[in-house]
Amino acid sequence: MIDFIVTKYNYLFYIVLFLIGFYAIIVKKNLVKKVIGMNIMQTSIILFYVSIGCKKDGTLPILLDSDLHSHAIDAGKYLNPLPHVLMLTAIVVMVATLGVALAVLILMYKQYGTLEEDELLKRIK
Amino acid sequence: MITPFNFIIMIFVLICAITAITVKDLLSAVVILGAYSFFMCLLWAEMGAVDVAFTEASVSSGIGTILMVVAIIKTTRRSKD
Amino acid sequence: MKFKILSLFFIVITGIILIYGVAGMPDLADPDSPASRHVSPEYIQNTYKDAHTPNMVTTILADYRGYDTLGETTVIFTAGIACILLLKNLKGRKSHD
Amino acid sequence: MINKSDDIIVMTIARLIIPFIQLYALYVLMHGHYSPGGGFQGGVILGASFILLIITHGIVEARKKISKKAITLFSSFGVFIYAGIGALCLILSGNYLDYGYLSKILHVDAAHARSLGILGVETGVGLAVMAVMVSIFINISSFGESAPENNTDEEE
Amino acid sequence: MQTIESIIPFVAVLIAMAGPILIILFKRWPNIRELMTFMVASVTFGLVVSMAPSVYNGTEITYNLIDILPEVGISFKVDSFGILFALVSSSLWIVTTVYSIGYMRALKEHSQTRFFSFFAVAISSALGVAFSANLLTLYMFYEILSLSTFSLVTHHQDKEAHFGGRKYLTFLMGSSIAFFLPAVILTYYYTGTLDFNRFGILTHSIPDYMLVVMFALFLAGIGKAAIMPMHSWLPSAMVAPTPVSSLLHAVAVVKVGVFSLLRVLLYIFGTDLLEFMRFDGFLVYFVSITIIAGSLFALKQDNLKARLAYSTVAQLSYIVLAGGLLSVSGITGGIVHIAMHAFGKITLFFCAGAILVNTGFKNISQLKGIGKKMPVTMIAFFFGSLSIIGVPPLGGFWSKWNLAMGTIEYSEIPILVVLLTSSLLNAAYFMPIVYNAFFAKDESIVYTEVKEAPLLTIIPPVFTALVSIALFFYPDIFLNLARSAARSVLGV
Amino acid sequence: MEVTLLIEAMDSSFKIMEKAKSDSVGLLETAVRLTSRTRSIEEKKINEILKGAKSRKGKVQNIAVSFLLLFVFWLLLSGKFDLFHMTLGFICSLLISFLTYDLLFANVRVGDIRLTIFRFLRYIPWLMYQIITSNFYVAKLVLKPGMYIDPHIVKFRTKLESDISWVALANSITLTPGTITMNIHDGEFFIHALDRKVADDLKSGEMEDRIAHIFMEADHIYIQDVLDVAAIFSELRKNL
Amino acid sequence: MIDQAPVLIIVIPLIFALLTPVVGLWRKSLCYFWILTALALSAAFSVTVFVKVLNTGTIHYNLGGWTPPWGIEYVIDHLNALMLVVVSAIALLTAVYSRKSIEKEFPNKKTAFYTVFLLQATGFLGIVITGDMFNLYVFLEISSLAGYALIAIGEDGALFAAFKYIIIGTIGASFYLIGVGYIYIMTGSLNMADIAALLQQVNNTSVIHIAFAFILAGLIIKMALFPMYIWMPDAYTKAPSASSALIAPLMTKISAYILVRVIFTIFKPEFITANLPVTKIMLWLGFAAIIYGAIMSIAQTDFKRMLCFIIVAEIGYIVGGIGLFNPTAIKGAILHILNDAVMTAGLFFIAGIVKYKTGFHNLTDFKDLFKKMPVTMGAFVIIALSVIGVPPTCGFFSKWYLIKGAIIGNAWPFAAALLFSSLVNVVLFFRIFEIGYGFDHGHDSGGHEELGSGSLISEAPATMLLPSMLVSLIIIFTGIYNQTIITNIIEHVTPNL
Repeated sequence: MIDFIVTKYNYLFYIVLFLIGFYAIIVKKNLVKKVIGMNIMQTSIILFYVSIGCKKDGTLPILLDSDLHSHAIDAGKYLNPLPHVLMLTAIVVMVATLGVALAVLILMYKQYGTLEEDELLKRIK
Repeated sequence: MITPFNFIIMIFVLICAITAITVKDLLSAVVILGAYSFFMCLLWAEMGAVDVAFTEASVSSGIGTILMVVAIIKTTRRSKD
Repeated sequence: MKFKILSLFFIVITGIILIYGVAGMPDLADPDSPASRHVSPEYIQNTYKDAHTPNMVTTILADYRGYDTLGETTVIFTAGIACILLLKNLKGRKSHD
Repeated sequence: MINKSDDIIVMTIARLIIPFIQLYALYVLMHGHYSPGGGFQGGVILGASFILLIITHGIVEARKKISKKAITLFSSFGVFIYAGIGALCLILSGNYLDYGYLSKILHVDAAHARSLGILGVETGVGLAVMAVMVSIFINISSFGESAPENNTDEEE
Repeated sequence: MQTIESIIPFVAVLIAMAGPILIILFKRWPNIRELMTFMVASVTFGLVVSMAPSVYNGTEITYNLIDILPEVGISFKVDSFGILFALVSSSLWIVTTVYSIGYMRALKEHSQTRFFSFFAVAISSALGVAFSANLLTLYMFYEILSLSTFSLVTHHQDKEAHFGGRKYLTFLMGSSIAFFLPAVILTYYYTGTLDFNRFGILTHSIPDYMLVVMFALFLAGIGKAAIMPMHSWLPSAMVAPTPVSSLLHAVAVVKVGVFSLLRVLLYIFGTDLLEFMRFDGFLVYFVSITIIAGSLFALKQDNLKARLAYSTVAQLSYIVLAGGLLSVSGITGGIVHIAMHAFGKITLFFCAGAILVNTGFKNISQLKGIGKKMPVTMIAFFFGSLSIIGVPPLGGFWSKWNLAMGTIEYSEIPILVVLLTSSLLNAAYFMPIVYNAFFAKDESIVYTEVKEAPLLTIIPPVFTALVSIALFFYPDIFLNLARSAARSVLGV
Repeated sequence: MEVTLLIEAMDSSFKIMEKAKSDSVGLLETAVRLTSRTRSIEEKKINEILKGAKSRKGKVQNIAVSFLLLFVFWLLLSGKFDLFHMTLGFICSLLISFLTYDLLFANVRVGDIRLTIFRFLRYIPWLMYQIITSNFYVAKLVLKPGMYIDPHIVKFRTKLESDISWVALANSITLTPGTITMNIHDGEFFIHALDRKVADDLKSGEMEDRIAHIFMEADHIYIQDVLDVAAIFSELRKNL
Repeated sequence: MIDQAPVLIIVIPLIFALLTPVVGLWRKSLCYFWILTALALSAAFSVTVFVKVLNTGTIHYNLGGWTPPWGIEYVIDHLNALMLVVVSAIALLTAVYSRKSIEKEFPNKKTAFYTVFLLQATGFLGIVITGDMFNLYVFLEISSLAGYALIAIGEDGALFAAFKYIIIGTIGASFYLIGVGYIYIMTGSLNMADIAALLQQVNNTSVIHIAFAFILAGLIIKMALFPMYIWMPDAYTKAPSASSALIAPLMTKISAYILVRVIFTIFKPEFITANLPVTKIMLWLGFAAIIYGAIMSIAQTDFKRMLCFIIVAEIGYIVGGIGLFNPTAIKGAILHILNDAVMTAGLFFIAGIVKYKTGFHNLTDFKDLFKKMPVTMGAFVIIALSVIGVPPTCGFFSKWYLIKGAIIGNAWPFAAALLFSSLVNVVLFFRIFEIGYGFDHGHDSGGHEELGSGSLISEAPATMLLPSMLVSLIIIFTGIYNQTIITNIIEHVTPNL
């Protein structure tokens, strides 16, 4: 059990964060809170991916000067860069979604004067 | 191989996340979310994902927080939960 | 309240499923995991040869997987236009406050 | 809509620091090859500098630096630079986004051409991200109030 | 048996289907429009007739338009059974067209263009059913028929039409989707084909329970055949204008129903299987309930069209008997009843319509003494009812005769009793009308200014009545066609 | 040998200074007159800039100076000195300076920039010293048993005129422990002070004077200049 | 140029979309023709690629010239090619259709609307064409974001619907992303073909099971399958007609397409049958969706809302068909993806026309429309018949294969559900026909109008009418030529089970 936690603590941590975000999305009635939960959830997934990229004794995924012209670069020396790349995309997607969500939120507030889900439902009816 | 630094940041991240969804004042929640993002980006930087950390620092805890703050200023700070 | 308990239950189930998945994964930072073995070594070895760029993330981002990045930029563009679409010319809308 | 800040300290500091932020943004954008950074980060920082300008100096002042039309054009042409470079490779008989074929017009070897292609692409991304971030911010912040320049255009 | 490939069956269906285009095109000029209808009907009839001789001589005409499922296509096959039905429906279309022109104009009905368009579509799908070479094509035209007649049934667009149409559609679409379609799919699943074969395509290898299920599904699914539990749409559909009712009850809809049912029974199940599974016995007894009950219901009706409708319910089951009396005479009788009943019943409906046009009366009790004012109509009515009853100098006799022979050949004597009883009942509900029309006198009803109906509504019933008589003396065309169908099915 | 020469030179200069000191009133008057004239010219210039009717020369100068600043900044950041990256830096700096020259030099008297920077650098050690001393003072204040603090808000009108000097002053005040600038409103500073003494220190205006000195603002700074120089030389003389 | 056709399908609309705001700055009215050009070109290239695939088999296209596991590749097999044609054709038709409704609903937002519209289409095409798991996510997000915006500008209540959609859509996308991550951690690859090969070794690990489950969950959310449909009815009902005509047919169907792709290309069928009770679950989910969708659609009084519940049921067809897991049913399911896209598009076109003409889209607004707009309603009848499943229309044949597949798989409840849904559709549409037919309950019909009926006719504008008619023609032709489609295209993608 301890071994499980120690060898995979990052993955477990991501799950905890994911669930926190998920909880906020489902349970919270305030729409901004939902957006916050969404943000936390997406960040947790990014954490998961970044954890995939980890490598023992690996260094940053930027070539050292010593390796620039060598033909056989030891791949084990560097972190796996691919998840990082993917997560750049995910972050951008995150902020784009945030932008649209906020735009919708503001419009909704102008129209109905509240951001609480239950009140909103009442006013839409 | 839980490094202490890693662990400390994780605790901060966790605290920020929980606070951000429990605080009733939305402005505080959003600012705490910014802090959450920042700690998160520290964590990533510590894990070697500098590019991601950089992006997160600028995008999520920068622009994202600004946008949310503006949105909250434009709407309301109060929330029931 | 019932809803809250139900959703908590649901969330816990999700968590258990996720943890079950984690159990089968290679250890954290394992240099022999498939993710570090299969595709990424070639990126690391070829990045300078192919594009004269030491930062692998940049090479992959803009070259090897440049199409993803194009899509990503389009996502941002979409978000921008979407905001314009949503928030422009709101004379018709009535406001409550 | 955001009015001019009434705090002289913030205004002045922003005024002094914005050029350096912008230069830093460009630096981040251009040096993505060697250090962390690239189009997104650079673009976002650049956008943030403009957002800072808007927050401190008000939108009217900021419009002088970056008008509505400019935002639209930048966000369009930013992505267009990216897609256009890809299409250029297509015209140069390569596959889409195969920057190696840019060597035909740049007169350098393929690896350098790729490097330059990446730079061009990152520039496009930076421009687009900057413009879009500013545009989202302006849209959200100036929501529901009459725009300062009604006369310029009805739509965009 | 010879087979020739020819596009004519498809063209016949297509021309009828394309009729609405012409009709809509000329909708501003009623005369040209109706001329068009008439022409389309004539051309179609001509095409059908052109095929008749070769089919009569034992040739089959096939045409495969396109494959739409593996081994199944939209394909046409004209055999003796099909051509019989096609001849009946296409010839009666012309007659009905003439009649509708008179009827619709006399009553100044609205939306006549729509009426004629859908009429053409309905007949063309009836032809399609007649010519279809497989179950899928048949199903397709069957559905098109249901849909196109919906508009005809609800032509008046009033409350009554609304509910009548709803009932009509519920029964027909509902049964065809809920029962017919799965039965078709099951057939396809077990055999891999849907082509009609004169020995049937279902075999003993299929589990028995499944055969029973399929039999039940087909029986229930072909709601147009109006076998007893599924009959109640038919009287409700009486709200339609009379030409439509005549179409429904004499030509297109119900005949398509029984035709499809016979097709399925004889060409999908096959006589062997029917016999082996003892479906035949079940069928005849099941159907005889409808025969008796339908006639009894008819006795009760006061509305003339309703009485005719219930009569139809009963008569249809005669035809279905062919699927149970698996002998040459039985099958011949059933098949030939399609034609005989069509001519007889359409006469009756035409007359009912003529009365309605002329007097506005719908009920039998109002008809006392009308024979004096409208003698031609009522005489035609008389002959029509005689044909339905099956009295010798009329065509109806031959079908009843053959059926009766069939019961004897197949040693189902109880059915003979049923047939005779039913004939008596037929007489019981038709003859009083005729009697009252000519001999009874009701002081309360005074027919002022009633003369004969408009010419265009008189000629058709007279014509069909004459045809009914002619069919007694020259039944060979239909009888031989039916007999050859029966022989090929039975393999003798 | 050289030392004696230097001393002689100093001596002569000191004599001049002595003379000036003795003749101070007249000198001061001249200085004031002089500065006020130059200042009025400068103010006109600023007004013109603020009005938007910028003179071409000022614009070019602004761009040039900001370009230089930015380019140096670029070089510091980049650390790559090959042609390609220098070109990139050149282009970027030029772009930014075109875009923001009016931000960086909005209210600065053009032409005095080098002196300003020099003086500003000289100001920093003093500020550091101030910070350290007041640190100790505040620490003492806080750690003494019993609450001796006497928080109150000081309001004063500054004689500084440009926004940048206000900001410098405000930030200096804030940096010094015990005092915080709360707001600046039309040249009025609202400052929260922890103690009467701190407030008095603030009111003595030394910090303000020094900042005015940096940015060459109020009239008396030139006197202060002269006094400074005199003090330096007298020190020198004493030592030699 | 023909070698580059695959990429042009995406790039042309993308570049055109980017430049739409610029065109809009210059001339607002040109935007319409601008996006029309883009979509027409894209459709033309789709057809080119389609023909090429039919002739030569699967096309691979390496973006950036990098070979697959390292770069992103397009894989265009028969299914892809077909979907490309369908998506681009529907997008083109909807674009043609959108003109008048946009002018009526938000005349001052044309430029932005058309930009987002085109981006939405691009996103759809990008999803369909790609052969890379992560690239799929990116394009999924493009289309989702565009969809959020397109829905949010609708009528009253659209904002909340859009917000719900944002939240749930993000959850779906996140689930998908987690699934991809789990696959990546076990295989180290993102390319679909590569993953498919590598998965053989790690098939039995819990990670892969969870990955599959999460991808499935994400897709289920995106395609609005029964328990997760809650975002859908509101969103599509409140959206403006042009948006709903684009999103409603395509978003759900494309998710279904991804499902097919995930199950048959990435995780091989052996994995599905060997390890998890997935097929059973899918079958019963499909069953529940059909029953629920059918029942709920009867209860609706709003036409668009009713259509949404029909979509719920139709998605049930597709998922249940895949869940039956025999070639016939899968053929039917894939055919139904195609058919349903066309049918739903047609139905939403009609809804838009009704909204354009009457301002609302309740069922009662159909009153007397048969008389007023005979051509439109003719098209509507054909589309409705296809939904019901009447032979010469395409809806019949997919249903045919599905029912046959259900019989083969001995899934009698599913077959019954399919028939039940058909019956319900009969009720639904004939209810509308009755309303449109204009039964007069008050007084007996006299000869009140006959020849002068021409003055009553007020057809929809040509730009709206033409696409609807085309859709109805397509429905009939796909129905008649469905055998061609199946033998030439769908047979190639149906796995041998």
